Amino acid sequence: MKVGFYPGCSMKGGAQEYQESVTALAKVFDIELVEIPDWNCCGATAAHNLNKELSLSLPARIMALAEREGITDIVVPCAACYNRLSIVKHELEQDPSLSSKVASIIDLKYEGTTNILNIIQFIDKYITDRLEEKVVKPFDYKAACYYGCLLVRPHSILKFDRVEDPQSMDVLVKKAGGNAIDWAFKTECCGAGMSVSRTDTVARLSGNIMKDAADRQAEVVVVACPMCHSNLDMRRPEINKFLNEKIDIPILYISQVLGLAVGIDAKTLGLNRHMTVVNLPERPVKEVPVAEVPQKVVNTQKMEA
Amino acid sequence: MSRIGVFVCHCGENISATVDCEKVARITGELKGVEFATDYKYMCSDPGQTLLKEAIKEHKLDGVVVAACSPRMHEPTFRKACAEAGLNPFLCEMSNIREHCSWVHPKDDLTTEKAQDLVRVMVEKVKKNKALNSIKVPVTKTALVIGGGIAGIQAALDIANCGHKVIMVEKLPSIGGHMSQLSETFPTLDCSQCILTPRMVEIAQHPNITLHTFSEVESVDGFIGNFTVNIRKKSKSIDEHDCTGCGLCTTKCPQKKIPNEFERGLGFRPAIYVPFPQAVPNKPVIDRENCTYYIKGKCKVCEIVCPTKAIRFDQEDEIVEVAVGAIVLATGFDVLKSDYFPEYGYGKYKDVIDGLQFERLASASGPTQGEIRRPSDGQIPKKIVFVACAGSRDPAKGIEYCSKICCMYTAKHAMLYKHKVHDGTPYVFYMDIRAGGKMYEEFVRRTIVEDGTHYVRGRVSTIYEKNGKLTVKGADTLMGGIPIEIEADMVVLATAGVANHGAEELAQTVHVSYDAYKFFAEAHPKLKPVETNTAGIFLAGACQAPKDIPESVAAASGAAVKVAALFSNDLLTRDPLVAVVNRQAPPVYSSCVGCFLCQSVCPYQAIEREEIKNRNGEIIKTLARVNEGLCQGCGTCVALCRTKAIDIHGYSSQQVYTEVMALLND
Amino acid sequence: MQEFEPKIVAFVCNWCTYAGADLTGTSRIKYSANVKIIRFPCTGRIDFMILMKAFENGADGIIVSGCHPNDCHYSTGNFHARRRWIVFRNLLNFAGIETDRIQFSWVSAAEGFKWADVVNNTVKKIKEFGPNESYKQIAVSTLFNEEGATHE
Amino acid sequence: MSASHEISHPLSLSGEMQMETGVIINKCYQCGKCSAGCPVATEMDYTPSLVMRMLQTDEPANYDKLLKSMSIWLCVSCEMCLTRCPMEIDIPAIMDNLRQKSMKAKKTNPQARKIISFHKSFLDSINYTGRLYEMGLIVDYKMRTGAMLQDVAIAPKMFFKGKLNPIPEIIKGRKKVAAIFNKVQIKKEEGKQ
Repeated sequence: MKVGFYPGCSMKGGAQEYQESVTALAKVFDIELVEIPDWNCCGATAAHNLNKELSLSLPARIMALAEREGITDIVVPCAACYNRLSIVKHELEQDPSLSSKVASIIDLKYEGTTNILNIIQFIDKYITDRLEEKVVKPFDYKAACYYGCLLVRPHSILKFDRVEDPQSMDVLVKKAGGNAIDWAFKTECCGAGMSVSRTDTVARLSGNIMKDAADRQAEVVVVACPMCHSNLDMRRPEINKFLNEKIDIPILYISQVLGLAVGIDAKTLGLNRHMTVVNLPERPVKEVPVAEVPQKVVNTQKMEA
Repeated sequence: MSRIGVFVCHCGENISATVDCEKVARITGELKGVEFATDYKYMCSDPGQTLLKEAIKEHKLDGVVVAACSPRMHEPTFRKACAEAGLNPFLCEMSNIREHCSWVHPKDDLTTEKAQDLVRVMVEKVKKNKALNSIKVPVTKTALVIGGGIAGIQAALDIANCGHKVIMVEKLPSIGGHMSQLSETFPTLDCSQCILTPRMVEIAQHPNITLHTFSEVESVDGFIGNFTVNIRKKSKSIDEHDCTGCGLCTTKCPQKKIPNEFERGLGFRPAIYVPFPQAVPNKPVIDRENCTYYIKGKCKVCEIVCPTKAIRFDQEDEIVEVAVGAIVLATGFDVLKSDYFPEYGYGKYKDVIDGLQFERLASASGPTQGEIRRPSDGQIPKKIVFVACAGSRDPAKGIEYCSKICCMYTAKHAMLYKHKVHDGTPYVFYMDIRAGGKMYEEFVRRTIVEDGTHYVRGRVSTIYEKNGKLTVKGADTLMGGIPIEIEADMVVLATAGVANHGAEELAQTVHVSYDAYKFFAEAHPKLKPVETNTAGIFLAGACQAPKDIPESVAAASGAAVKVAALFSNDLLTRDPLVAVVNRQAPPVYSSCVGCFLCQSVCPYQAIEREEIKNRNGEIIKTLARVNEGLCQGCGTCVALCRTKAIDIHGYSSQQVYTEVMALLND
Repeated sequence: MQEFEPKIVAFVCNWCTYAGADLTGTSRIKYSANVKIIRFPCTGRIDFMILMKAFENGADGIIVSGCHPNDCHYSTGNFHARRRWIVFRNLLNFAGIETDRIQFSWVSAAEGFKWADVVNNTVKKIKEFGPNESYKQIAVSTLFNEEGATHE
Repeated sequence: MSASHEISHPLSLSGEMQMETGVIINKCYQCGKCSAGCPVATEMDYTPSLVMRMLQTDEPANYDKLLKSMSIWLCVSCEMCLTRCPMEIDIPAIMDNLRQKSMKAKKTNPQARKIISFHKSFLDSINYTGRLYEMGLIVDYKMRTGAMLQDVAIAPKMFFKGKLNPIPEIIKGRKKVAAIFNKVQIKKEEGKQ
C-alpha cells in the first residue's frame, strides 16, 4: 500500500530519527511512504509571522505537487508542518479568490483535493487495527504523552482529538502495552520556534513540562513533533539549569514507541540520535493489558441551540 | 345598501404628519355605501369615541371603519365603543394607516393614496361582515401546577387560597425543588429549609390541593378553561396509604452505595429511599434501576421489615386523567453539565465542584453536617477559589446570556466559607459583579470588605491537580492582565443556570413556545411576563429564565393572579372568529362531502363528525362540524377544503376576495 | 412616462408578520409604499386561489409571509402553508407564470428590520421584472370561467 | 455573517484591523482568559487581553505602543488564547497582523531583533535552497546577531549524532520557490541589520 509522505525539513536534519522510525514502522505494516517529489519547506512560524502570502504559498506548492502526483493522503509527521498545511488548506477552501491568487503565485494548479494526516491520524487510519496483534515487546513503561500546541490547535480547523486533555496518543501507547499517565501539561506550549532566539523562555516553558512529567514518575515522554522534541531533548541542559535539578527522562517519538513494541531494534529507530540518552530498563514481557480507554474521544460540544 | 361610517384618526401628529387625513376622509367619503366620513385628532380619546358613538346613532350606521393605528392596538377599544352605541362589534374594522403607512413612508401623495387604498379595502370588507355574537365557554375552576419547587409551591398556595382547586405534579419523589438543597439564602442569610419546609407541609395539608409526586404530565388536550391532562404516576413500589413513613425499610436496605441525587453525588442513599429528611410526602420510593430485587430477582428485605406490609413490588404506573381550566408551568432550571469544562477538570477532579454541591456542603443537613470539607479526602480547605461565569456569558460554550444568580450566590458562598473556616482564604474570579436588587450590592461589599474575600477580576484559563493541590491559572485584568497562579485546596464553579432537563419535550406536550436556550417563552417580555402564547397556560419561576428566589416567588404569585382572574367568571367569553361548516336545505344538507381533510389538519381536534339521519335513523350523510369551543380560528381547514364548505368568520372567502379586489381596483 | 410603480399585495399572518410590520412602523423604518398588507389569522388560512385572484386583478407581485417554522401561533399552520406553496409553485411554473413574482418568507414579530428588507427587495425585484402583462392576458380568459366559482 | 453589521467603524484603526483579519475587536469583553492561559504573558510588556483593550481604544498612540512592543514578537502562536476564548477571538491572527505592520512601519522593538533575525535567516534559507538548511540557518543567524558563541557546545554533539547535515539539500525547483518569494516581495538579504 502506498501513501504520500511529506517529511519536512527537520526530518532531513535535526529529526532524522523521526523519519527513520516512521519509515521503519510503516514498513512493518507493509506501507510504502512515497515522498512528494521536490517538496519545499512549509515556511513554519517564520513565514506567517512575517508574510501572510508567503505563509499560504509555500504549503500550497507542496499540496499542489502532491496533487500533480495523484496523491490523496499526505502523511505529515511534523506537527508544525501538519498545522501549517491543514490551516492553509482550510483558508484556501474558505476563500476561492485567495486560492486562485495563491495558485498564480506558485504557478501550479491547486485543487485542495489532498487529505492531510498527522502521524496519529496516519497510524489510526492504516495501522491501529493491526497494531495489537503485531506487538511482540510491550512498551511497558510509564509514559507521559505530550501533544504540544500544533497538533490539536486550533480545534475549529484541525478537528483532531479533543483540545483539552487529548487522548489519541495515550490510546496508542496503551495499545502498545504502555502505561500512559494522566498529567497536566499535555498541551502546554514548549516554546516552539523560540529555541534559538529566546532560549531562556524555552528553558522555562519546557522546564515546567519536564518537571510535571518527572513529578508524576514518567519514565519517558512521548511526542509527535520535532520542534517539541528538540526543545525537550536538545535543550535539556538549559532546562535542568533552569529547574536546577537533573532530569534524564528520555523523549521518544510515538513512532519510536510503537516501533519498539513491534520489535524494531533501537538502532533502526534512531534512538541513539537523541541528546538525552535512552536507556530504558528491560521489562519482562507480560500480557498486554487490554486498553480500557475511550476509543472515540468527543470534544467539548456546544449546547445545540 | 349599506350605511358605513369612516373615521380617520390623526393620532396627534403621528399620522397627519405624512398623511393628509382630511383628504383621506373626503375621498373615502365618496365611496359607494359610505354614509358618513370624518377625521379627528385622537379617535381613541374619550371625545373621539363619543364622536364615533354619536355618528353611529345619528346616521344609523351599519358598519364602521376606523383608520388609525394597528388593530392589534385598538381594535378592542373601537369594537367596544360600537357595541355601546348598539352596533354589533364585529361590524367594526380598522385600517392600519399608522404602523403600516404614516410611520414607514415619507410625506407625499403616494402615502396619502396608500392610506385611501387601505381604508377602501376595509370599507369593502365591512360590507361583507356579519353580525356575530361572542362565544361563551364554561371554565373548569381547577388549576394544574407542574413542578413543586418554590415557584410551583407559591403559585399553588396562592391559587388554593383564592378558593380554587389545585393539582400539583412533581417529577421527583418529594416537592421542594432546588431551594430545599440550599444552605442559607442571600442577602439575609436565613436558612433555606426553615422558610421553605413549612410551605411544603402546607401544600400537603391544604384541602384545595391534590399532590402527585413521582409523576409526570403525559399529554395535554383542550384549550383555555377546558384542558384535559393525563398524568403518569410512576410506580413508587409502595402503597402510599399503608406506608406510615417509619423509614425502617430505608435503614435496612442492603443496597446503600447509590450516589444521592439530592446531595449532588456527595453522599449515598439506599435503593428504597426518601430524598431528604424533610421530604413531602415523607414516604419512600424504590429506585428500580438500582434495587437488588429488580436486578437479581431476590432480596425483598424492605418487604420483610415493613411493619405495615406496604411494599408493592408489582405495582405499575398509573395514568390519571384530570380536567383543568388553567396550567402553571413551574419546572425550574438545572445547572450546566460537567463535560462543558474540560479545561477546569470539572468531573475529573473530585475537589472541583459546582455551586449546588457547595450548598450541600454548607447545609447543616448536608453530607458534612455543614462543615466545609472537600470531597476527595474530607480535609477542610484552607484556600478556596470560586469561579464566577463558569459557562455563562460564554458563546464558545453556547451560552451567551448572564445566569444572573451566580454573582450573588458566589458572594454568599465566600461569606459562608469565611464564617465556617475563619483562617481560610477565599478567592473569587469574576468578570463583573451584577448585584442589582434590594440589599444585594451591600451584601457583596460586606463579603469583600468585612470578610476579606479576594475578588480578582479575570477569568480562569485552566485548573490542574498536583499532589492534592489544585493549581488555578487566572489573570488579574485590573493589573493589565498579569497571570496569577493560586494553589487551592478546593474550587467551586458557578456553573451557568440552564433550562431544565426535558423542558423541550414538556413545551411540546403542553403546546407552549420556548427560546433558543429552551427556556419557556413569555407572551411579552415586558407586559406579559407570566403568560405564554397559549391562552390559559402561565409561567412561574426559573423555567422562563434564571431567577433568584424573590423573583421566582413574585412571578409565581403573578401567575396565580392570572389564574384566579380567569377563574373569576363561570363563563369565558371568546371572539366568535371561528370556522363554520355551511348548512343547506335537504337533500343537500351541506356542500361538505365528508372527506375530513379538515380533521387531519386541525391542530385543535376541533372538527367533529356529524351524522345526518332520516326518520328511520339511517345515516344519510356524514358532515364535518366545528366545535366552537375548541376552534381557535386559524383557518387552515378553510384553505384546504375542496368544496369550500368550511369557512371562517372574520376572514371568510367572501371577505378576503373582496379585500384583494378592492385593493387592486381603485 | 414616469417610473413603473408595481402593485404588490402582502398576505401576512396576524401573529408574526403583521406584528413584525407593526414593529417596522414603531421603529420608524422606512420602506416602499408599493406594498399593501392584507391580514390573515395564519398563513395556513391562505388559499392560493386568492393569489391567482390578485394576479388577475393586476398585482405585479405578491408577498406571503408568516411565522418562522415552529413559531406558528397555531403550531402547524405555517407548515401547511409551506407545503401548499411547494405544490402551488410547480403549478405556476406549469401555467407559465414567473414564480419569482411571489416572495415567500418568514418574518417574526421581532423582525421589523427584516420586514422592511423583504418589502424593499421584492419591490426592487418586481421593478426589474416590469409590469405583469403576461398574466393579465391569461387572466382575461380565466376571469370568465372562474368568476362564478371563486367569487361568492 | 454580514460584515456591515459587525464592523463598528470601518475607518477607525480597529475597523481597519477588522477588515484585514476578520477579527471583531469589540467582541472582547476583557475577561482575561487569554492572558491567564498565555505561556509567555509573564514576559510580555502588554498581555494579550491588554493588547485587545488597547486596540479597542482606537488611540493611535496605543497602536504605536503595540507596534513597538515586545509582546507581538514574544507570542509563540500556540493558540491557547484562541482555544479558550469565550468569544472565539483569533488573537494569534491579530498578533501576526501587528508583527507585519510593525515590520512595515520599521518600528520593531530592538530587543526583538534576535527573534526577527531568526525568522529572516529561516526564510532566507528557504529562499536559497527551497528548504530549511539548519546549519546554514544557524550560521546566517549568528552573522546577523553576532551571537557567535551561542550553542557552540551542542553543535559538534549534534553533528556526531548525525543531526546536523553539513551539505544543504537543494531542491530542483528552488528557482520556483525563489520566484514565490519575489512575487510576495521578499528579496534575499532583505533588511539584514
